[in-house]
Amino acid sequence: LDEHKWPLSAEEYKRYGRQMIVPSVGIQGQLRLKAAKVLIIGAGGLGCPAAAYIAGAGVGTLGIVDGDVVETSNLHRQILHGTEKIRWKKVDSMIASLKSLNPNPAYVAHAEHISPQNSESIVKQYDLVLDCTDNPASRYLISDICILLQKTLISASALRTDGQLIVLNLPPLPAGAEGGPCYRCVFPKPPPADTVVSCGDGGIIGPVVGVMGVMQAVEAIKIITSGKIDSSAEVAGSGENTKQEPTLMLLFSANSSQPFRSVKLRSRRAGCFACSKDSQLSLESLTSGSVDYVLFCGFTSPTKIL
Amino acid sequence: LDEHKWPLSAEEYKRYGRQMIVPSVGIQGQLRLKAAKVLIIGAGGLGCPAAAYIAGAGVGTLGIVDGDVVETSNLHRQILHGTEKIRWKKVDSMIASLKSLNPNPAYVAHAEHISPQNSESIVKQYDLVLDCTDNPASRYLISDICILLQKTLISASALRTDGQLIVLNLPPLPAGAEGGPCYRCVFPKPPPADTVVSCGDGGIIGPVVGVMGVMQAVEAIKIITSGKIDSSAEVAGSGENTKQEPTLMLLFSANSSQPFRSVKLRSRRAGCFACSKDSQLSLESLTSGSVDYVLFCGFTSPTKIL
Amino acid sequence: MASEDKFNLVVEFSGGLELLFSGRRKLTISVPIKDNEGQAVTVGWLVHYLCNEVMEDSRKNMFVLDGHVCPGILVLINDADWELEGEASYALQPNDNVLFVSTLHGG
Amino acid sequence: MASEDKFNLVVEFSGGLELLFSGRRKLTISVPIKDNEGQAVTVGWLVHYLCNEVMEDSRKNMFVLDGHVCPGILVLINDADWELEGEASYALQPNDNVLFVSTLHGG
Ligand SMILES: [Zn+2]
Ligand SMILES: [Zn+2]
Repeated sequence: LDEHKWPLSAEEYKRYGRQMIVPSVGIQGQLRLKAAKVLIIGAGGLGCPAAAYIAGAGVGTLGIVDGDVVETSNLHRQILHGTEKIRWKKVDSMIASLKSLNPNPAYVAHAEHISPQNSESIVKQYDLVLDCTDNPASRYLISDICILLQKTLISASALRTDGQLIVLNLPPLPAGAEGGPCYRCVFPKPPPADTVVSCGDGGIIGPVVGVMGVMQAVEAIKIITSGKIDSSAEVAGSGENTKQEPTLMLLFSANSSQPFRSVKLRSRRAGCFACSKDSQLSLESLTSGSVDYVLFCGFTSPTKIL
Repeated sequence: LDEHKWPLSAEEYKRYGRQMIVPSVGIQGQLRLKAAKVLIIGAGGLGCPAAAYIAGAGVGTLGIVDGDVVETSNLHRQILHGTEKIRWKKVDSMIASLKSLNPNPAYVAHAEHISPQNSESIVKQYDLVLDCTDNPASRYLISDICILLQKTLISASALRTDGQLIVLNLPPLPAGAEGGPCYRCVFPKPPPADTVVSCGDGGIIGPVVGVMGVMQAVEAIKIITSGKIDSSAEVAGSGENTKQEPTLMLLFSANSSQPFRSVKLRSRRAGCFACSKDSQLSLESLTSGSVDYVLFCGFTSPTKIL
Repeated sequence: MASEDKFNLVVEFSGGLELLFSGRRKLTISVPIKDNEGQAVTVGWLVHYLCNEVMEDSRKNMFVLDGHVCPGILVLINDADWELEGEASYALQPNDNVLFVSTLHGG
Repeated sequence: MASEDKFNLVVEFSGGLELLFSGRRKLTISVPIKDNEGQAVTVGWLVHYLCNEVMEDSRKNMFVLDGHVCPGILVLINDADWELEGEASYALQPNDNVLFVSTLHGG
């Protein structure tokens, strides 16, 4: 028998069977997952659970960006690391765990923090980006490069007992098009630097950031399996893809009696620095460092991605 | 310096510091976690993420009940197992991963399915129970034993793109008391056997069951750190504990524009078979097998816990 | 029947029950103020209306069994268990939200 | 002022902003139908009312900075970004829900 007549191997049918029989996935959704290249920026409290479920679902390529090493204080929430991996690079620790869970995807380690200098060369290799970082400067940078390279961005954050999630730039469109907002459309001005609290300073309950990371994986699998970022699908079914759904932000408060709430955000902002037709942003200005993200966000100490 | 003057070791302060600075946890919450004995029934799609975050948070004792072995088809969602652990007992595979994440808790393997015969001797060793099983018969059995032994129960379930979560018997009370409902108060009659669909038959998206398991960990940590199941805390602050909050059910539908919804459930049902003053249930009748859960739920094939 | 003799409700299905209603998760339904016997319409009336007039799937006994909502299906009126509201006898009000949820057992 | 000259709103704080309001996540607030100049009360009016009359914390500039809601705080009127509703000039209606959310950056 010619194995090549089957789009997936026998091992893949067995491994992914339980999700392939879900009607919204199916064989087409599984093949889209296998073709997808996903980038997770930040191998911490959000990145660990997001990566576990995205790798488990069988994406083709999974890249991880992080310049940090594993510390004891990470382990209550960063569930892909381990006590024997303290002082390992987080990207290496995470990829070792992911390979054990699912050896099929190609894993790519980017053992450095995301920066204006490396962002273009890293992000352009992928179809979909997850922002799992820990500071405003990286959030603006990641949103900007996703607009310039036309990538959809799944951005989540958490602190103490609360979490937030937004899917940005869906469908992925160039500056000047009408579509879903970028991070700057929603937050045109960064918060005053002295009001920004990291998980290191403010604290975080492990499964609170965990639930937000898992929700990033839910969104990633929905977006990939539905063909929403698949350029060939867009050509095939352009009628379906023109309807713009409103962009929602998911809010989570563990101590509230109504712990989840979805609120409706604006679409793209006329005059947005990054995504409007009057955009002042270019790959050249970004990579040359003429947009100073750290200064823009008023940071005086070096930024640190948890 | 006398190390014993500090309630936690230096390693514990480092490991749990990020959650201890959250005001609703604090040192008291961390000590309550360390004193807590938690039982997870089912080492599958719900049990894996729930166990990871509950172990990471530093509970004192974590018991796992499951009679199955790891299979390839589990791995897209059961993130504590791994490809090299196929055919291992799930409880052993899970505990190996948990020990790597956090060696501090005492882990107890119960390598058998929960049954009327073993449920009393297992459940009585713990303070809080998570139902992470996969079939109606075990859900009724676990609820019944939790009423008989006065344990709070965090029950979750998932299928395809949907999930559900309820906290039952909170505060933990004997039959006849007024309080939060048991599983039978909410579902007095089991569903017709031919309408029950397992994840094996109906399919499941990995992070959908993942988000429900992580939410079980959120609820467990909230309940333990707030002292709600701590009998000594009840004596100290009885005024606070008398206010009965309504029991909520969390509904999740990944494909809905409003993916989460919290709905209000009833309190205990007059005449409930398990928790009312007219209860017909006793430890003797349960363990002797005179309540036939499998027959009650109309199963013709042996039940299987995923 | 004049439009002022009717009012609107939102009916939702979740937990897989939407598969019995052609995949529809949310319907707006116009119901009469009074039933054929001149009584206020109740949730019990709505259940039979949905089963007889809206549901196209032939597996009716997965929604209504022996004249009652199938065991394992929760009915929520404005996000509260209908047992808090008088169950099937609850008289529907304009703009009420009635949610039917199939209980899940997987894990 | 007679009670018919006032109406009720629900104001909520989330994302840690509740810590600036004595830990309160949800308030019901009674507001006048018209402001001192006889104009309909707006969300802009509400922001200053909350800052001046409700907030006990002294860190006022973590909520209002240079006369505007601090960057990084989202304002949602009935669960929609206030920029969809006319921002600060939106005229409040009885039973409106106004949610202030502090943006989180941790991960
Ligand atoms: Zn923009
Ligand atoms: Zn009961």
